[in-house]
Amino acid sequence: MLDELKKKAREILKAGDAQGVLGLKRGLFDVIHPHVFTAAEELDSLVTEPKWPLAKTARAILRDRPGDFRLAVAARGCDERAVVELIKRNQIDRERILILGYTCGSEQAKACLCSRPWPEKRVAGDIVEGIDPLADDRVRPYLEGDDRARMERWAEQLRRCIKCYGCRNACPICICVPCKLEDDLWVERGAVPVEMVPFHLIRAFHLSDTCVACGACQEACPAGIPLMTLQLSMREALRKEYNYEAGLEPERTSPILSDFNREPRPGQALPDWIHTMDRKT
Amino acid sequence: MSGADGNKTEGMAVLIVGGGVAGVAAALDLAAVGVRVHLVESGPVPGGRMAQLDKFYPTDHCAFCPLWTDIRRLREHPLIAVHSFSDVSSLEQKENGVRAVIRYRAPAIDPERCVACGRCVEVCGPAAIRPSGAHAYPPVYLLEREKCDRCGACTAVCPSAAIDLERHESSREITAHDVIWAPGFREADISAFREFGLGSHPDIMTALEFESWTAEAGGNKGRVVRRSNGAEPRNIAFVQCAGARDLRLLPHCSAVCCMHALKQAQWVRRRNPAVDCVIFYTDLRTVGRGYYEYALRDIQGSPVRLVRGRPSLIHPLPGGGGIAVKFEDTLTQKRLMWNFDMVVLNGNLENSIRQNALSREALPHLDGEGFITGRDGKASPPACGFAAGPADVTEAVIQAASAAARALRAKRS
Amino acid sequence: MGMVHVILCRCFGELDSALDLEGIRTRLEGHSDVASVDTAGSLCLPGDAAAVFSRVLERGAKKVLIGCCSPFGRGNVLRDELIRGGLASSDVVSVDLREGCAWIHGKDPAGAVKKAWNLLDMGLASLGRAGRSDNVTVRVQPRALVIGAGASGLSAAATLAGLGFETHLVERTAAPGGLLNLISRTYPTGESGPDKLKGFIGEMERNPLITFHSGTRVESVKGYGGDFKVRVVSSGEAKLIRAGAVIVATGARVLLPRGMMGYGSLKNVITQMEMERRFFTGKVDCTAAVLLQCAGARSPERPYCSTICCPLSLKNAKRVLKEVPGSRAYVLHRDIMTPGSVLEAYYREALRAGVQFIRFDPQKPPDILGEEMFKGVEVDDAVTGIRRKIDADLLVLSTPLIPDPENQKLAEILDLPVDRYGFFEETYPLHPVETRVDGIFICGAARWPVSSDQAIQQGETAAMKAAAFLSHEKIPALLQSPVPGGKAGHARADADFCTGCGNCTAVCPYGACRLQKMNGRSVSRVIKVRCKACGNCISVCPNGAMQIPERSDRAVGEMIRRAFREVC
Amino acid sequence: MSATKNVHDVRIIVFACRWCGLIGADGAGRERTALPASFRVIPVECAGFVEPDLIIRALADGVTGIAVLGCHLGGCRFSDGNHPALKRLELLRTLLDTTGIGGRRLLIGFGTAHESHQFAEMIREFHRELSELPSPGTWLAGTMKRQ
Repeated sequence: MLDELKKKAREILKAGDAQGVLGLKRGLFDVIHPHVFTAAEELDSLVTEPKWPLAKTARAILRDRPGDFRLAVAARGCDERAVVELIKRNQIDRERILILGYTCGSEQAKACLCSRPWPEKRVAGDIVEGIDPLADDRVRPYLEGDDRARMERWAEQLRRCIKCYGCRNACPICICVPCKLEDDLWVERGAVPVEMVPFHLIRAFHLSDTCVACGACQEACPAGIPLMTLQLSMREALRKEYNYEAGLEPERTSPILSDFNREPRPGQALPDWIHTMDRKT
Repeated sequence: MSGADGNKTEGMAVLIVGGGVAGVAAALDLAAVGVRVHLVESGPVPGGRMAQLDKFYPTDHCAFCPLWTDIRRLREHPLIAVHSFSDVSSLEQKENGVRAVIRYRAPAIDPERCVACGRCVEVCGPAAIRPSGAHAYPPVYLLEREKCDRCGACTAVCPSAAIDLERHESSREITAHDVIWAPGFREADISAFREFGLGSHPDIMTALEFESWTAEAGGNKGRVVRRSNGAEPRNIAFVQCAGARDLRLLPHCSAVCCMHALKQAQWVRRRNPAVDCVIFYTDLRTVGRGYYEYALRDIQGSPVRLVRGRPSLIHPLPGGGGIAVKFEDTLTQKRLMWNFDMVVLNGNLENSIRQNALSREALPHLDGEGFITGRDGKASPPACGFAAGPADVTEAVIQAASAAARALRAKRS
Repeated sequence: MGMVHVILCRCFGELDSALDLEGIRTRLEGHSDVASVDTAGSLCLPGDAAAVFSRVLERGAKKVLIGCCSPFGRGNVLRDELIRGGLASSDVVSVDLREGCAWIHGKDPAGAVKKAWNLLDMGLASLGRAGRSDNVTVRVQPRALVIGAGASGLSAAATLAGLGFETHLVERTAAPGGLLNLISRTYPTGESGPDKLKGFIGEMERNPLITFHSGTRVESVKGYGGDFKVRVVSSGEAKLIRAGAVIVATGARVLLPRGMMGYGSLKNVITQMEMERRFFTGKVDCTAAVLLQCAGARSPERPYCSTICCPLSLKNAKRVLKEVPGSRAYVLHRDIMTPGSVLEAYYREALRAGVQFIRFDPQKPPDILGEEMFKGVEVDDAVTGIRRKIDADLLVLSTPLIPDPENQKLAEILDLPVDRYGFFEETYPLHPVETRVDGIFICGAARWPVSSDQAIQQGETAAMKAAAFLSHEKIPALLQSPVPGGKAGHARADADFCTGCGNCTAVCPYGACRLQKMNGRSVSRVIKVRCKACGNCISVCPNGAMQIPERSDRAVGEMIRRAFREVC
Repeated sequence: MSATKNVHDVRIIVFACRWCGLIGADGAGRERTALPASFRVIPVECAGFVEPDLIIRALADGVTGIAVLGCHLGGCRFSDGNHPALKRLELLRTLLDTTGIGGRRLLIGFGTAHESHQFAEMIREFHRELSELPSPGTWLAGTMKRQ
C-alpha cells in the first residue's frame, strides 16, 4: 500500500498538481515526523505509521505559504473528514488541497473505534469493515447503566485531568484563538484539578456537530481519559435524527445550524409542541 | 415619527370603527405613515374576536400570541388614540371629512388607574368585579353594573382611587378625514331554527362557546369535557353552515368556519385522542396557504371523519343519553342517526355593523347582503374584515392595509 | 460610588410587607453598584414618572433599576416613559417583584424576600455590564421598486404614486398586465382583464412619479430595508436603482396539464386560459361543455387549492350557456370553493343560470371518452350515486396557478424564503405581506394564488406597508424590529477573536452575518440593520467573538452567579 | 451533601422568552399560585439567546436545573430563530445524559408554558424531579466558592 501511495505522490509532484506532499517522514535516527515533500526523490522516506492527525498541520502550512501553493496530504479516513470539516469552516481553501487517501487496517480501526476506516478519495489500500463504537465494551460502561453510576465513573475519570490542553491542541477542528476554555468567565483559571463540568462539557459541546471521531484527543490525553466517548452519543444523536455525520458531505452545513424547513428530521413531522417532561399537554 | 416631507399627511386623522385584528392593523399602518388615528373599540381592550379565540389556523398558534404584541405597539404609538368601551353614535359625512360622535360607556373602574391588585374583588359582596380576559394587555378589572348593588366597599378599598360608581356615559365629538369600518363579526342567533337545537341542551353550543369552553386559558384549562355533566365526551359533532348558505337567514358562506372546525377537531384530538370527531360539511372550503394540507393532516393524521350532509335534526335524547343527530350522508345516500355527546354549530357569523353604528344615519351604505362592498355601484367607505365580507385573519389584515391606503389616497387627491 | 439609581415601588403596600422593602433598601444602599435608592407608593400612575425623572437628574445617575410589577402588568409604564424621556433602553431595567416574587411566593415569605434581593442583584449585574450598540440610522431612499407589472404590481405602483412616492416598475416582458391580458372577463363583475387594468396602466403612463422599465430583469439586490441597491438589466444594459422598499409582484404561471385527462392527445380538450382566448375571439363553437375542476390541484404533487379555478369555471360555464343558445354546461367538481358573500352569490347565479354541477369522488375520477376527438365523460355522481354518461364536445380543465419557475432564482437574489409549494412566504401571522427582510414585501399571485380583485387589493396592501418605510427620511436601525419596543441591540463580531468558521452566517435567520476577507482570512461582519438581536449567532459562536453589547455573556454569567447568592 | 434534600437546595434558572415564555409566569403570579421560591426567571429576547455554554457554566455554579421556555415552533417572532435553538438544546441534553448529570436537569418547553396553570404545574414538577435527582456531588458543584 505504501509504494502505491509513493507512486501516486510522485505522479502528482511531477504533474505539478501540487507543489508539496504532506506526509510522515522517517528522518534522522528513525524519528518519524510530518514533512512536506517537495521533490519526488524525497518520497522514499514517506511512511504511513503511526497514525498522526495531519489536517491541522495542513491548514497551518497552507496559511503561511503563498496563495498559489497547492498541497497534497497523505490522509487516512479521519484526516480526510477533518479536512472536509475545515473546508466547511473556511479554514482551508478547497482548491489548494488534494487528498491522497489510504485506508486503515482492521486492528487500527479497532484501536480507534472507527466505523469508517477508509477515505472517500481512496488512492491506496483496500477497504476494511469498521466497527460500531457504541457496541464496544470499552465505551459501553460510559454510555449505559444508571445515571448515578455513570456520573461517578465519569467524575472519577475527569477528576484526573491536569488541564494541559493536549486534547484541544490535538483536535483538528479546534481552531479558535483565543479559546473559550482560557477565559476566566467560563473556566476558573489556575484551578487544578480543573472545573470538570465547564472545561470538558463546553469543549465536547463545541465539537458536537463537527467531531470526526479521529480519537486524536483521546490519544493525546496524558491521563488517558476516554474523551472521544463524550462525542459518540452526540454523533449518534445527529446520525439518528438528521442522518448527518461530520466530514462526509462537503456541501451540507451542520443540521443544528438551520431551521426545520431546510434541515428537517426525516420521517418526523415538525415537532410543534415540545415539553421534555414527556407529558403531552 | 412625524410624516415625511414627501406626502402631506400631517394633521390628517382617520376614525376606525372596531378594535379587532383588522382595526388594530389598519391603525398601525396609518400611524406608521404619520396619520393620527381614533380607534373606537366597544370592549375593555382591543383584540376583538381574535382575542376570544384559543388557537388559530393554519399555524395552530395561541391566538393572543401575535395579537398582544400588535396591541402593545398600538398603546405605545403617540399618534393612536384608543377609545375603549366606546361606539359610534352618529356619523355625518362632510365635504372635507367626517364629524362623528363617540359614545363612551365609562367603566366604573378606570383602566388607566387600576393596578390590578384585586383588593376590590375580595370585598365585593355580589361578586360583580372580575378580571378581564386571561391575556388582556394591559390586565384590567371590570365591574358589571347590573350585578353591582352600589355598596361602595370597593371604592373605599381601592388604593389608586380607580373606582367611581357615579361615572356614566359621556359623548365626545371628533372630526376625521375618513372612516374605516372594521367592526368584525358576531354569532347570529339561530335558536329560532329548531333543527339545530341550540339552547335545548347544554352540550349543543356554537363554535365560539366551544372555543372558550375548551380554551387553555379558560376554566377547564384546555380539557375537553361536556358542559352538562363535566364528563369526557366520547364523540363530538361539528355541524357546518348552521344558519349560513341558507336563504332563510344568512345567504353568504362565512368563509372561516370549515377551517375553524378542522382546527377545533384537531385540538380536541391533541388533548384527548379517545374522542371521535365528525364534521358535517357541504363544501369543505380550505382555500388559503397550507389550508388543504392542514385539512389532510386532520383527516389522515387522526381519524376525524368527514360526512357530506347537513343534519336535518339535532335533538337531545330523553333521559340525557346524549344528542341524536339525524342526517343523510349524501355521498352514500344513506339516511342515518348517530348519537353524540357534544354538538358544535359553526357558520352562523354575520357582521356587527348595526351593533356598532347605533343611529340610522351613522350606518354606512350596505349591499344586498348587509356588507360594505359597493357592489351595487354606490360609493362605500373603506371597510375591512367581516364588514367588507366574510374573511379570516390573514384576509382581514390584508384588507386593513388596503383600506388604509384607499382612505389615505382619497384625502390626498 | 455606583452609577445606578434604584427605585422600588411599594405598590400601595402590596410589596411593602411581603418583601420587607425597608430591609432591602438599606442593604441596597450599601451595594457597590448603587448610587441611590428610593421607594415610591406607586410608579405607574400619571405624574409618577416625572417625580422619578427629577430624582434621577438630581443624582446624576446614568442607569435606573426599577423594582415594580410584571412587564405584562404595568411594569412597562414607567420604563417606557423613561426611555421616551431620553434614557437608553439598555440603561433602564425593570425587575418583576410583584407577580414574579411577592404574589407567586405568598406562602413562603422568607423565600420571597431572598428572591427579591437576588432579582435586584441580578438586575444590577446586568445593568453594570450592559454596553450599548451604536445606533446606526438608515437614510431612506424615498422611492420604491416594484418587480412585476401584473395586476398587483400595477396596483402597488399606482397606490405608491398616489401617496406621493416615486416608483420604478420593472417588468420582465414587453407589456404590463401579466395574466390579466389573457382574461376575457374577470369575475365577479364580468369586466374584461385589460379593461380592469386600463385605469392602472393609464395612471402609470400619466403619472410622472412612475417609471416603467419593460423587458427588464432584476440581477442583484444589495443593502437593507430603506436603502436597497438593485441592479436591473434590460437588453444587456445594466442600471442601478436605489430604492427604500421593494415589492415583489411577479405573479404566477398556469399549469399546462400535459398528459393529464387527454390534454394534448385529444382534440377539444383545453384549459381555462384557452377558453378565455376563445371568448376573446368569439369562436366558442361548442354545444355542450364539461368543466373539470381540480385538474392537477389538491393532488399529492400540488397539495393546495388554487383559489381561482372554481369561480373562473362558474363564469365560463355561465358564458357558454348565454353565448351559445341551447348549449349545456356541466361543472365536475370535488368541492366548489366559493367562500364569502360575493362568490357564494356568484355560485347561486350559476345554479339559476342552469349550469349543472356534478360532484365526483377524488378516488374515482371521471373517464374521458373519445379516441382523437373528445366525445364526453362518464362519471359516478357522488351525490346521486348513479353513473352518468355525458356526451359533450368540449372539455375545459381547470388547472391551478403554480409558482413562477423564476421564483427560486429571485428568492436567492432577494434572500427570501419560499414555502414548500414554491410561493414566497410571509414571516408571521398578522403580517401577511411582510418578509423576513425588512423593506421587501410580497403581494399577488407570487405570494399565493389570488383572484384579480385580491391581487389589486394586495398591491395596495404592499404599497401601504412600503409607504411606512418611505415616509421617513431616516429610520434608526434599533427601531426596525419584529417586536414592539425596538431591538435589544445589534450583534457585533470581534475581528481578532473571530476565526471565520461561518457558524453565525449559517444560523442567522435574517442573513445579517456575512463573511468578509480581511488580510487573508475570513472574518464575520454583521449588517447592523438586518440584525434583529435574536441571539442565535452568539449561541453558536465557539469562542464568544460574537456579542450583543446590551446582553453580553459576562452579564448573563454574572446574573446566574448572583441568582442564588446568600444575602450579604 | 445531605441524603434527603431540603427545599433550599433546588435551584432553577428559567430562561423565558419575553414574547411567550414569560406570560405563564406573570399569569401564575397574578393568580397568587403558591410556587416554591427555588426558581429565578431571566427574560431573554428569544430562546436562541440561551447559550449552551451558559447552561453548562450555570450547572458548575451550583444551579441544579435550567428551564428554557420559548415560543411554539413556527411562532417565533425572529423568523424561526427557535428552530436551531431547539436542536442545540436537545443535543446538549444528550451530552448531559451521557455524562450522567442527567438531561432531565435541562427542561425545554417551547410553547407549553404560556398559561398560568401550565407554568405552575411545570415548575412544581421540575422542582419535585430535581429534588429527587441525586445530589450534584462535589464534582458537579465545581467551585461554589467562586461567589
